[in-house]
Amino acid sequence: MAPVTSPQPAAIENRTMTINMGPQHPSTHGVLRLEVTVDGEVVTKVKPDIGYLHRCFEKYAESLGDYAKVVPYTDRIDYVSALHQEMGYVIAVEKLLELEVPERVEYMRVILAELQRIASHLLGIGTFGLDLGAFTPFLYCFIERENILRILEKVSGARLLYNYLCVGGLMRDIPTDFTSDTWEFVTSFRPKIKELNDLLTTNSIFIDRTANIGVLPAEVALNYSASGPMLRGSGVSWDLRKNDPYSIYDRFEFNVPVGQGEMGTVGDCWDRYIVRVREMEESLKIIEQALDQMPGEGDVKEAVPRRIRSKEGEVYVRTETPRGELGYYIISEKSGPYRIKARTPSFVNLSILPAISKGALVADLVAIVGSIDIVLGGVDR
Amino acid sequence: MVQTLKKSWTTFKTIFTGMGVTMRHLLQPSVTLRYPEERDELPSGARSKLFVHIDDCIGCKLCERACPVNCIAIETVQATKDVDLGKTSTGNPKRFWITTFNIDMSKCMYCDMCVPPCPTECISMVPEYEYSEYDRNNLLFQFSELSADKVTEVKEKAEKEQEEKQRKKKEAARKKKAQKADQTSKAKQKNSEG
Amino acid sequence: MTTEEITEYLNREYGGNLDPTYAEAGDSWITVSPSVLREVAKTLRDDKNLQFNNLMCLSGIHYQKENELGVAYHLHSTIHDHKLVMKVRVPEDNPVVPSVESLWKTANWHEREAYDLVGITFRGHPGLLRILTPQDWEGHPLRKDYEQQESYRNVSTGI
Amino acid sequence: MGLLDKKYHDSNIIIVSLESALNWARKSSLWYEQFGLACCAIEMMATAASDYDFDRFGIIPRSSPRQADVMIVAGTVTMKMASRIERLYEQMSEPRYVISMGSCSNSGGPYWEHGYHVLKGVDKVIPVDVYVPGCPPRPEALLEGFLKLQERISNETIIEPRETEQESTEEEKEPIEVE
Repeated sequence: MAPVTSPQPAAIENRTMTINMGPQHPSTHGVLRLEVTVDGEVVTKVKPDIGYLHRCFEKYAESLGDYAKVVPYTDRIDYVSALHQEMGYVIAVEKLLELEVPERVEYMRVILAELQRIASHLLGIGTFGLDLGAFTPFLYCFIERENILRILEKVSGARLLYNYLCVGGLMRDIPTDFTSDTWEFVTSFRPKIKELNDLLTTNSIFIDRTANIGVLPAEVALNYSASGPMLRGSGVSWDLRKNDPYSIYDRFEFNVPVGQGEMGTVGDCWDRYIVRVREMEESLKIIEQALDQMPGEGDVKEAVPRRIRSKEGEVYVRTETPRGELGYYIISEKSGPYRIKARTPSFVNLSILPAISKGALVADLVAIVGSIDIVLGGVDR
Repeated sequence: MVQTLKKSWTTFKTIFTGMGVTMRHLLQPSVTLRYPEERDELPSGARSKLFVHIDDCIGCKLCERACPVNCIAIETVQATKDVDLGKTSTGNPKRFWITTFNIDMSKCMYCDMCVPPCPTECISMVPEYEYSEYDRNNLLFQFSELSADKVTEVKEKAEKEQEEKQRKKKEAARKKKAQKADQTSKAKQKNSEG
Repeated sequence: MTTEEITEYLNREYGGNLDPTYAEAGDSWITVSPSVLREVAKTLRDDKNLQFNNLMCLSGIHYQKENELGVAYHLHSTIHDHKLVMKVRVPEDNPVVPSVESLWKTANWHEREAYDLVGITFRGHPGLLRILTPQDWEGHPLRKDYEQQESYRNVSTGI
Repeated sequence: MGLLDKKYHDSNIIIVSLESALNWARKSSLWYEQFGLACCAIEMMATAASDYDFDRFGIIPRSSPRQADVMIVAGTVTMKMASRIERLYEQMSEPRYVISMGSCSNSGGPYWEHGYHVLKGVDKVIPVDVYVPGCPPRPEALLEGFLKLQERISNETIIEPRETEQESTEEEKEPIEVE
């Protein structure tokens, strides 16, 4: 090729360009808008613009004036892991009201939460693969996810937004074949993780696109108060189920997988990905133990109060969702909730994006956003 | 050189491992549901559409109050004494005409919170999900079976009875007052006499 | 350490007069005046026995009865594994709170959110812009006396 | 279309078969715009995945509005997003269809009462062809919505313009009248 002659080559070389990514973009996982300043192919600055899905959850929580009515709205905060959002909220209100929950309900909540965690990670991994051009894992992940949804639908009656937990118990009785269904799923799902490893984890193209990219050092992660796989991918062993156990998580034995930099540097996209894959295996372990220990009999609506008598005071309760630490800050008055703030992991984890995407290529930006695994409902609430 | 060869070999190998998985899946039976011809059976208690057995409704408005979205609108008129509305299938006596019972399914969030409070189990979720519409107004379901004429008639009757009641109440109050006044005056007389 | 011990420690070591508040239920908290907030926050983060390296949550609150706005800081130390709730209150007509963005980076977005929804101005914040609602939105939605604007860019916000 | 509708005021045999051929072609390859907003987008993805498989109907996701025939508004439309949706709709080429999926885009759904930042129904900014109820709708319900849309397309004529097109021309006239 003949060299391109330009009147002012120097001026062109130094010019940076601002490009707009989103809110309608196939790989931003919803309606995220990124203002990206690029110097050629290299990203120099990223400015996330959020709020395209701001659904006024906090206003609703105050306006409804009833703790029970808020539960279906918490589902819609992070719709991929709806049960976790409910669980966090319900535990917070129970702590405020000093309610005791029956054993059977606690076990049921843990089993459902772990099933939901697997479903959420499957979706996260599937779409992460999709962003990087791997279409087949997405389809296989969704087949497995559909199996979990079938169990959850049988339990609650809905596929995605369950509204199954309520303050003090569960909305419905547990179906008789729940245990056998779950056992069947657990045994059938184990070999599928190996399949997923064959397809993605060890795939050399996938490794090339994720290793050494978007490295998040542990100190930065802590200063940004990152949580979940984002923090664990950076090598910090921090899991609220282990470090600050809520519900009955202190009764189970499981490991906390952390990123070790097997394919590159500690805290890169691959580490965040592998933490999710290994977490699914740990979730299976928890489900198995919980199914073994769960009491067979018991009324799930035993402790549900007829009318919730609100107390004056405030609580901050945090739980571990698939994306990290979900906190509910509830200020309560005698008449009902006064202020409810949801501190969502997606919101906090996304705020790190400008710090870790500096110097990456434009194509890598997609990988980084995918590896954070945000849900825009959680970011904007 | 050796590095490059090694790298290409791993790439080649890992791609073929992945292909192997796909091949194994190819031999398995398909999971796809052929929708218009085949349908999955929904589990009992699936939440797809609200339905009201209006004959069983007693007009207590508990579902309306339980709804977080306020998509249920109920209006009732008290039945006059000369009409007997009968009983519901669960044995509860009916005392109200249900003049409106509208559920806006385009606002509903299918949370199932209106179903448990109902004392006669007349509102329930039915497993029917195929009701998409060309016009949004068709998603407003009206369950009240009373005609417009009947509604006005019932309303007038109820108003009349209410008026009658109030008149009677007033009369009774006046009588009571008069009696009281009578008594006090008598007592005063007695006192003065005493 | 519990809230009481932390307050005691702070008062002993740094000569403050902090006093924890208790409610009928739930957590207790300490209230700090906005003029010393940054110092207290820095001490909480850097003191060897406290080391609150994790700002879990920062939320803006509107206290309608007292005509005040407030910010609640939920702090946590991953090293000593203890928690603390710190609050600051400012009057409604001059809601200025010093920013803690330079201490905990996570405060950046949280403070923008508190500015957007409740209307608290954070002094020293590098880019205090609205974050959830559009830049030309009117009012602060999470104030208790908020009135929804009728239309936004010629699109009605009503039903 | 402009050529034919001025020539023939009544349909005749040529136009009728042309119509059915056109409609058949149109309804069998409804490419939709890959554009998820909220919870419903997850169900839309589930519909596109193996268990329900959109592709059987010739429904394929496209990332660009220029190549798409159908826009599935899957999720809550906020005030910030409303102008974007309008712009995306304008970028789509005729004939274009809109499916409103789920309560939120039908009428604001659960957020219709206190949701200050939520648009109460996407039909305030763009014309909608089919409303699919549900929160979120089951994948089968979305497929049924597509079948309804196909039904609508197969009844279209090239002589009369579509309703939504008429509406949009009326809307364009309105501000002039005000002036």
